Amino acid sequence: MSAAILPLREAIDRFVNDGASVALEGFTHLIPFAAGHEIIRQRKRDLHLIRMTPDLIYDQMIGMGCARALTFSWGGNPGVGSLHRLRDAVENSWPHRLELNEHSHAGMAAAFCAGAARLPFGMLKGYLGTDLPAHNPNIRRVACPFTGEMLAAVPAINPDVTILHAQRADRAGNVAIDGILGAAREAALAARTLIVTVEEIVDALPPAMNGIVLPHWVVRAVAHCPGGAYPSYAQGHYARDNAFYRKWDTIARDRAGFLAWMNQHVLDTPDHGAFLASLQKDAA
Amino acid sequence: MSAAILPLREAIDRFVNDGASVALEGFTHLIPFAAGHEIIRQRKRDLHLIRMTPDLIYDQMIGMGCARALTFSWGGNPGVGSLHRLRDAVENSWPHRLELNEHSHAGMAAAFCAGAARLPFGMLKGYLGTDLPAHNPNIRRVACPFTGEMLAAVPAINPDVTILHAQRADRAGNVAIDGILGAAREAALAARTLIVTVEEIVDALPPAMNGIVLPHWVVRAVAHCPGGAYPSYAQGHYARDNAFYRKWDTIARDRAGFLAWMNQHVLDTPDHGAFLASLQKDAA
Amino acid sequence: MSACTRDEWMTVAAARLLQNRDVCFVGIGLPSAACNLARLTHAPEIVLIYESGTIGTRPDVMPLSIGDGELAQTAACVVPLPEIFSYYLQAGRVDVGFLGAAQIDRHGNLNSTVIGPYESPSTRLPGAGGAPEIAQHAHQVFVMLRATRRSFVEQLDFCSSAGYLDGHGARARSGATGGGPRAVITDFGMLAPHPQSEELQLVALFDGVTAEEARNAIGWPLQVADRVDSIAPPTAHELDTLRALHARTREAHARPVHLPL
Amino acid sequence: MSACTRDEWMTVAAARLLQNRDVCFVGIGLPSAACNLARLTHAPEIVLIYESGTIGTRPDVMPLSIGDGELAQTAACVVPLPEIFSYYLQAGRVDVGFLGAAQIDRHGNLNSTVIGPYESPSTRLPGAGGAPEIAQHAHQVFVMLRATRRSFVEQLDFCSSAGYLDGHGARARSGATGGGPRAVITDFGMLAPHPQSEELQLVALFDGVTAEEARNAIGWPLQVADRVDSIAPPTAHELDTLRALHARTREAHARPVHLPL
Repeated sequence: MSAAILPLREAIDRFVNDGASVALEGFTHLIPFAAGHEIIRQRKRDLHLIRMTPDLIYDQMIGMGCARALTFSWGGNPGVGSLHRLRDAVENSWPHRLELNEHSHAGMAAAFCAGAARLPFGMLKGYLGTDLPAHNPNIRRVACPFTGEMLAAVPAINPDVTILHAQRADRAGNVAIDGILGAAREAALAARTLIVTVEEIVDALPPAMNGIVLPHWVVRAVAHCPGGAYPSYAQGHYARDNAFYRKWDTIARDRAGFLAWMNQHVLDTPDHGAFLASLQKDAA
Repeated sequence: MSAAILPLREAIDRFVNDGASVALEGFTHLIPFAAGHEIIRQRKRDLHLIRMTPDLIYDQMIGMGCARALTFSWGGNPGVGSLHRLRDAVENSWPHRLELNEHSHAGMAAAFCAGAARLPFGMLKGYLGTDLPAHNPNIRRVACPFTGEMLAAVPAINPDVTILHAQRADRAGNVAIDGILGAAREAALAARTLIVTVEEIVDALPPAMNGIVLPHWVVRAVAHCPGGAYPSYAQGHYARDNAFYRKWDTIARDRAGFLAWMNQHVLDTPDHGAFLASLQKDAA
Repeated sequence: MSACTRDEWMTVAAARLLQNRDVCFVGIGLPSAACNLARLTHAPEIVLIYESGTIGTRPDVMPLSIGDGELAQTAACVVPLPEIFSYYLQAGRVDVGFLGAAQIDRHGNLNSTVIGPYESPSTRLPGAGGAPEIAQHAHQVFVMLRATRRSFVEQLDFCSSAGYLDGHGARARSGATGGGPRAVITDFGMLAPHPQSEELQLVALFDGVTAEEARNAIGWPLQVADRVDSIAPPTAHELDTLRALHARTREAHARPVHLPL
Repeated sequence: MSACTRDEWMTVAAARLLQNRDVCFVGIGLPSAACNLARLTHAPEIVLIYESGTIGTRPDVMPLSIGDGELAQTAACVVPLPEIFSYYLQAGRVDVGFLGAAQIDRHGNLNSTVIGPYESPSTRLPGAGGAPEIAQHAHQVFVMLRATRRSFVEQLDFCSSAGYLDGHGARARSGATGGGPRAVITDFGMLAPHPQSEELQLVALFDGVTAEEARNAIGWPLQVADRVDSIAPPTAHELDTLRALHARTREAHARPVHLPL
């Protein structure tokens, strides 16, 4: 089964259903903002959002009411501070209650690896002495059948849908990724359905014998989406907009300002190109 | 701790002790023949040899009496047939008894991964319905603490010494590998001591953001050893000598012929350069 | 069609079982020839994975080993071996796994480990390699094995990889996720499991071969399916393609390697 | 030496603890500044690892996030995050881990999860991220945290990562492989665990700061070590290097990003 090359709108409409578990992965790098915004535009609801670092994109999706649950390991604005919409959901149930399934990075990485390998659980030496297991029934223990040593265990994560952003795909849907990966490959291979937005669709991928390639037959849909990671970044294409990450702290701090910004730039724009144009207009 | 750049003879002398567990890894590609021959020249004894595919190099080491035990998953001459020296050791205890610790590829890969991660065991969905667990007490079962599903478990492999061959290292001892890896990286990171022989020592490694690099501080010693994988191969440097692999079937078939060949080409040559020259002389 | 060898016929028969969209886990020898023949004839998009970590490889000549450089050079990507086994095979991403063996029993269980007792074998074979998990996880397994009464046996000396175990649903009850051996391609034709008993039965013969010849080559009383198909001989195109592949391969494997001195 | 801020002094004091051959697991903010200052002054060979998967990185400007492109571009290699945590951190290959937190207790246990009860927090903090396993596995942990009675507390609201647990060897008995928090660098000086009780005590003060100031900033009755060192002010070279790094960083982070349209 080869990947279909689809418009992003159609890919989100067809493959992201209300109530689904959805992982938009990419660790700081290659965060699929365009796909997240399209999910917001299509007013998807009751999603179980999964990401190691929710980042601005989940702050936006949570604030816009898309999420019923969040599986995560670090929920801040990197180098800046809080994610105010995530905080408001947890502290005040605004816009509604958010169920948390909280891990450490190492635990969540183990869970994604288990998911990619279709093992029922992942294990690690972790969580020792912390209060996390007391508040998350998904952190248990398993004994080594050889030494008796006790290890931490976490259930595999297998999202209904994983969405990545990547630098390029070829016309068959093979996807090549360059630079910081995080757990993106494991999240991709753990998914029931994998959607990838890309900066470029090319005739042939650059040679990369041991590079990161997701073969076309594990990808369900590819959407051409230049700038699809902005304000995150795509190594070799554009840098992270660190100034925007700082600015988000102000935008998201209160509900009204947040809603106004989301309406203007996301809900009132038809697609990611228009979103980027509206920001540029703002800046001018 | 940076890697030392040492002559191969000194690296083997210092770091490979009689009785040690030793993994010369590299899957078909980059098999460290030069290092194996140096171990034979130095008449190391009672080694616990570890390799997924023993290949010709372990056939030679076993036939020359270096090994007391073998951990492996496939012990043939690829595409040709038997490893006659391995067979003679198992079937007839020649030159002496060889203890076997036998896995499947998937089981051994899981054991190397666990070793690299310093977990006490690795797990997989594997060995189902086979007789291997009945003959290997190192294949057990573990229950998923969430679903109750039973999985196969294998103890981590942590060799005293892992030896790899690679295309290149820089002067600090960072090692770059290109092409088929097998479980070489995991075997390297699982080792207590890591030695790498390389085709070239260069001022700077080629850029490879997501390429396979072993950082200098995980490498104990690097030895410059051009042709060090022959008759296996080094992608980009020289091809696998498939004709030699076929020829080995004849050389190794009887004890006398084997010993004569090993004496002439390995024991009576001072180093790998002389070994290669002696083969070339033979061929001329 | 010019006369062909039984090995060629086996290879062609196996190749015909493969479809254009299959993801195949390929072994060395006859399976490698069958998979590449399919790719060079009716299944140009077939995805070939070798356990060395090469995905989507399109070799011009067949590898002697499972990890020749040709496989890496022509692959869509090369990944570490642990990923091949965990993220691809175990994850259920392989449609077809090819296996050979020294012995097979009536339920498609395979021995590639020892002849005689494990602790003191008369013949030590190479061992299981990737087979136990290919047999466990691939959606379907094709076995390629020349038939003799020493290879198609009543009782395996050792079970290296599971087929249908004792049959009658034993495999499914064991928790194996893959479908098991759907076809055994041998040098008289093809066996396949009976839908209920899961015992291998004769389902197809090479054109001109008799059921009698088949029965004589099998070490258990071979059952014959209600319908036995005839396998057409290789076409000229199939045979020409296969022979050209073999010729290129022989030439390449004999080419002297430049020793780096 | 020109007047320096307490943040600068903290950064310099932390940098001085690092050695040329250390492998450091770096966090964002003050730790990132300290590690890069060490690299740019007395420890040019120090190996910096960021949890994003960048190993041996030598950024010219500090990252705002843990995964800025600068880190990847200047790294010896970039590997998937699961490898960083399993093959490097868990494998015991990290000498020094840097951590911050919202709260620390007298045994160096840290809270970065919630203020108030977990189920209905008054303040939801970002969470643990990499900290639990850094705290568990790094050979030694350095904590950087400005001191107030709200941050240095009698009782954590939540334990996100373990220091010495209840002290008196509790950590070692728990099976943790790393050495725990060997130093807490704060804005009056430094605390370190008492060898037996493992309670954090005052071991060093910035030149000119009094023990009284330290005691006032700590939410438990602070013990003072038999010997309290004085931490020399930043040298001109340290301060110039740090300020230049900050200036480059500010400039880079303010640079407009070209939107790809």
